Amino acid sequence: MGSQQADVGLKKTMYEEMVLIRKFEEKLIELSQQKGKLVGMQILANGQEAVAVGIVKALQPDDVIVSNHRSHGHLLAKGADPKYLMAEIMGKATGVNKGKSGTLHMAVPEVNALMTTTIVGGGPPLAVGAGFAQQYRGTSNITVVFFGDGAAAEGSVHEAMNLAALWKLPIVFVCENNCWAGAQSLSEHSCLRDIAQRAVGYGMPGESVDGNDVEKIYALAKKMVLRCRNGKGPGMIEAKTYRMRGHGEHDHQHYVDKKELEEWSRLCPVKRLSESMLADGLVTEAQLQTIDRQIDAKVDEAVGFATESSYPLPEEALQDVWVEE
Amino acid sequence: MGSQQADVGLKKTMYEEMVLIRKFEEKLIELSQQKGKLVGMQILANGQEAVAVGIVKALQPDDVIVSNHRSHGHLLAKGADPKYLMAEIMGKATGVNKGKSGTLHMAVPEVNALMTTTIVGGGPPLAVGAGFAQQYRGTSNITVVFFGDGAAAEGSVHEAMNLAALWKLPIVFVCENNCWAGAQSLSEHSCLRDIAQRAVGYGMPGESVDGNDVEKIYALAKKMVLRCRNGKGPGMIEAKTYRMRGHGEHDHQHYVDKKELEEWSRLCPVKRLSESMLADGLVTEAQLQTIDRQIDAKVDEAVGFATESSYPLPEEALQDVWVEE
Amino acid sequence: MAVLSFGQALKDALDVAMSKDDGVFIAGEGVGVSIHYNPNLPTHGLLEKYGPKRVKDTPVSEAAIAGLAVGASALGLRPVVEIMFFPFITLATDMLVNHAAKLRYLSGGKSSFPLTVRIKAGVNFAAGCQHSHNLEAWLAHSPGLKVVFPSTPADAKGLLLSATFDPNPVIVIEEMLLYWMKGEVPDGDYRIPIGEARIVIPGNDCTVVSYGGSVYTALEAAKALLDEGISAEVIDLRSLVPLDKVCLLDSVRRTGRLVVLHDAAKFGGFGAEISAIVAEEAFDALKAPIKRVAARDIPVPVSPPQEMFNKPSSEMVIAAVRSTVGKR
Amino acid sequence: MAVLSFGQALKDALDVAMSKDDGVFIAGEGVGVSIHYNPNLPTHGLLEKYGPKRVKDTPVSEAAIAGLAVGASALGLRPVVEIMFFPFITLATDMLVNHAAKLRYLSGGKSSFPLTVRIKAGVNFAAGCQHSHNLEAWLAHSPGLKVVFPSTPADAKGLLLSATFDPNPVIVIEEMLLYWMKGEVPDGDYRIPIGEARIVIPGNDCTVVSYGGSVYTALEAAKALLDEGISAEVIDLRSLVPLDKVCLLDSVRRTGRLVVLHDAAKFGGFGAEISAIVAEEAFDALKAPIKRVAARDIPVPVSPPQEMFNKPSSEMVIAAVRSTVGKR
Ligand SMILES: Cc1ncc(C[n+]2csc(CCOP(=O)(O)OP(=O)(O)O)c2C)c(N)n1
Ligand SMILES: Cc1ncc(C[n+]2csc(CCOP(=O)(O)OP(=O)(O)O)c2C)c(N)n1
Ligand SMILES: [Mg+2]
Ligand SMILES: [Mg+2]
Repeated sequence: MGSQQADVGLKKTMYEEMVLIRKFEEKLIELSQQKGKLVGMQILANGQEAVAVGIVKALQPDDVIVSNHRSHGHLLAKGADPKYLMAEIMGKATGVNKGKSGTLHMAVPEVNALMTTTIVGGGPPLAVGAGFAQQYRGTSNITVVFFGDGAAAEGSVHEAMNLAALWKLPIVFVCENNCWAGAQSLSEHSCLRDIAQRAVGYGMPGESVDGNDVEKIYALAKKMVLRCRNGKGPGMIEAKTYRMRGHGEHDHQHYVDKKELEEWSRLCPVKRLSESMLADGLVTEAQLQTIDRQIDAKVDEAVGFATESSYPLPEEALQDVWVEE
Repeated sequence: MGSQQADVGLKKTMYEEMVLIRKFEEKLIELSQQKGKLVGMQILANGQEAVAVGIVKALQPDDVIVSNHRSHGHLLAKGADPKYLMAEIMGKATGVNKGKSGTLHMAVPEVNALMTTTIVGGGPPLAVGAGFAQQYRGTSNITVVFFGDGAAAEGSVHEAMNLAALWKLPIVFVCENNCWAGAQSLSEHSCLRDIAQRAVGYGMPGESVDGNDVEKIYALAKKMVLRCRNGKGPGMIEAKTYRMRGHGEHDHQHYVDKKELEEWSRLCPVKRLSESMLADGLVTEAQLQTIDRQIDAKVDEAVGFATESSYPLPEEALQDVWVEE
Repeated sequence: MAVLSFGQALKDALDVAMSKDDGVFIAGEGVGVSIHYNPNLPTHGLLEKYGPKRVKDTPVSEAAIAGLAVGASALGLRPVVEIMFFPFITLATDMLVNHAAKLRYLSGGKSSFPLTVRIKAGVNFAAGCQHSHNLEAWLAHSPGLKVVFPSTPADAKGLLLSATFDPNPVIVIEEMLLYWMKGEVPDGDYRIPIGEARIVIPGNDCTVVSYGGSVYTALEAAKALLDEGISAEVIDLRSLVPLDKVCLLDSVRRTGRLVVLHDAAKFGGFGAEISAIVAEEAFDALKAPIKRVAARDIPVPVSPPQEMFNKPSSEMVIAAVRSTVGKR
Repeated sequence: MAVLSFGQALKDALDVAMSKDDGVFIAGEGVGVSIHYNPNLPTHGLLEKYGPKRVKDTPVSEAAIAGLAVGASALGLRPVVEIMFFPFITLATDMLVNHAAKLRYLSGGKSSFPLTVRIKAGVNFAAGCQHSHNLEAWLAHSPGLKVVFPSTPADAKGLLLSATFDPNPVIVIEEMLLYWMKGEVPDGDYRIPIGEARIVIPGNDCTVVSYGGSVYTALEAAKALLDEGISAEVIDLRSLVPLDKVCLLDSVRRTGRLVVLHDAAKFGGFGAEISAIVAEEAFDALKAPIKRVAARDIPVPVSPPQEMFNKPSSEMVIAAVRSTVGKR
């Protein structure tokens, strides 16, 4: 298989994954309008799919990711089974975390997404620990941690970056700058416009990239990951992207300029990839439709599985606090 | 009075203040060898006197300083009375804080040193509040916060700098980089050598300066303070200096290269100022000796006052928790 | 007297405080512009009314938010800052416990810190244990902090106003799930002294002590108990620090029995302090074991049946009261 | 069996753990090179023995230190990290309480976090309230954390070794002022089960419950009381979470009286939990009010007479026990 063919294959896979994330979350939008279906607020990565896919594609299966409240994309890209995620989001016993987590902090150790936290800024210190363990054990694995532009203001992120740089830990810090932290725009919560500039203060490389261009993200991630894997220490990627939905499905974005939404919707990462593949003749419309149908089926299967699953027993809430010896 | 004369006057004052700090703390060294005289560990600014004096001289009396565990120099430079400081260090009722603080967190509201904290990194968020109040009230006052190279690793410092820069608060962040954080040298605890480089990540000006040259510090402080006073937002000064004593008088610096100590003792800020004043013919040896004697008397007076003062009553420990209405 | 929701009553308090004293400002994540556009939220509309100088949306920086309050109060302002959800207080405890609570003491009574921290609490809103973790016991065990935890719109207003004008640091814990509950609220600068409990229902057979949202669990239980002839006295503490020991001890001396209730985990919870005070100071009046009804000693789970299981119910209170009065 | 100081016993535990399992590493501010060059400090000499790969001096970054432990333990290492002084734990509570304690639960039991946090505690070393503030009550009220607080060199070793090899997060609180105290310490991989209290002195008239450094205050009191014919049973809890309720309740059922003692502030302190458990579960055995002896509800002052005044004394324990047995 020539490298060009590999490239085509990769693009298709990335496309499929992005569509899966998109459709999985569109289903959540739909379900969140039906009372009692989902549990808790739904914080969606709609518009940010390229970041999750572009970054994770540059990883090996045994590399670790640390995710945050906006995790569906990260987890699906890393290979989590949509059935168990959907069941978790519904609070079912079959959920990936038995219903104890719900949407906000799903951990999927099966795909080395061992720790997900909804504490904004909580991920980077955890990543320090994971990266330290990888270095300590002498493996060539690395850790990627996803956090937002808002999280960049948390002290924990600073402590983590300083320590990671000092100890040359194999960590790629991925800041998904989606222009918003809750209802605060970047300029309202950060003294910087380019979060990647922070990297200078840690003596680590930091680069910004178009976060809606999966190919560019993938290329940059490859570079940073390789550097990291080779023991050169951490690096930072700022993916400039946009949060197309509110912060939770009850958030109707009253504070967002509709024009801004329109502009960014034109930059939709899924559409951009499909259009570029069509333009380059890598896929046909028909093939894209097939992918769509396949993914629809996958999502429907997940919803079916989750819906039919039962809730955990109340008393089972007492389990899983401790490892019992 | 011509500006040159003013300059001479300023230099002499700065010299006197540096000598006061030096001698005040040398007395603490002496007293700490006598059992039961002082309370707690003595963390001294020996070798760092130029920073306190050079910075504070650029301030107005109603500007605020926020100090840390190494506060004696800052407070004396700001005009605190050595008598009450000495009494506090001895835990006496006449101490500036009635013996409740001891050496580590003396606050002297009388000279606008309202908050001193021994929580490493605790100062900068407090300074954010002080600077905010100054801005809110529309005064032209500013706040200076002193912290160490070690403190620069704390998350709180990051949060404070980001917020100060975002809101253009009138704060000068003064990092006293004295090459050590406890028993860890700079290269062991920081991924950077020049802490001032961090300023970039907050879009604020940051400059390093020879921390043992009081004139240079004063000049830089003047510049930063003016900028700040004019509403241009915060700035950062890194004063590169050296901690000549251990971290506490029980610390015998077993981890310090004696050559390093020797080199820095040649750079003694007090000696450098006196030698330059002598060389420029601004003072005579005799005048310097007079200053020495005057300061000795002042320190002795402080020790006398503190020694003769009594301890507070045990039950008075219950006071001062609350403002009673 | 207007009928306001709990959230509106809090907003009314902020509004009164801000119009009365221009040293009052509010700050926090989304206190100006929020993802929730809802008039029942305590800061809704204040940005429009008082402008961005006094209504400060902050970065996601809990330590800096708390530090802002400490430093600004030292210079004489009256900050009212918000911590979005209770577990995030962990990120601010250094500033609150080591600084707000201690700096006055360390100054020998020279500095003062008239700040207020509003914390949104709640254990049952399907967000899981990193959003739901009531930690009032921590703050109550931090000398130098006052702590209030109101249960009605009127108390919410009265305590928040008292907190704002108190010369000391005060933590105001807001039960989010009550934001929508309505009640009569006195107009204007209405204050309730910090440190006074309230007997919600008088009774003779057993004292039930509670605060915040769990007061309603207690009331539900008391109502049901009355039907079976058991008269429970329900006390709403309102303030945890300082605590109204007089009200507590008087009641237990009358009823001889005590059940303590809260939504936080049982082990090491604030209910232990209530129990311990009574076991020390009203022991002779006690006719039965002191019962505590509280959440399980687990992180708050998300799945609906488990979340429900975790939160103490009126049935649990009923059973506890019954057992103290010797009925099964 | 060697005679070691408390600090040496802790070091011995670390040494045994590190030589036994190469997944054990230690990290913290000055755990390798310290400003104190003293063989009685728990990490003294370990850098020389195990090298900088396994003995990690960190920047002054408590949140990152705790995060390092959480993340590394998730990948199977056994971190033992140090928080230099108890009040600094405030800077690490998010990582410990919201992460170490909860992430396993949130994973539905899939991840685990075998980490240990050593905290240096002590209320009487003249450093003031930002260095002295015992907060074991906070950690004990954080479901998902185990908490131990040893009082003897042997227990210190045994509990630290158990903590290190426990598959759950364990907080080990070290009373610094005991570092120099000597005692017999079993050799090798000596472990004490977490969750077992110890009766230090058996007695019949009153149970005195304590832990950490205050055990010695209790012993002093018990000795003096014996002279006046009062036989106090002194219990050293050793573990706060899980708590040895059996030992506690058995004792109170025998003696009918309880005095609880700790060096932390009284209001909301861990003593309240002990009292509340007994008032709930051994009420019928109680012959007298439960007394708590603890520090004042103030920040710890520096001035020597005040610092002394603040710390609970054996005289206070004696008075409390006397009053429970009906003597003045
Ligand atoms: C410590 C903490 N503070 C506040 C919150 C509430 N919160 C949840 S998401 C969010 C905004 C985060 O913005 P960003 O980091 O940019 O991530 P995004 O949601 O945009 O992906 C906030 C403030 C939280 N979960 N944790
Ligand atoms: C939060 C916190 N962590 C740790 C300490 C213990 N400690 C006191 S001073 C110090 C070193 C600080 O170094 P630096 O900031 O460079 O200040 P310096 O002492 O050199 O002036 C440490 C770790 C503390 N006081 N507070
Ligand atoms: Mg964002
Ligand atoms: Mg330093």
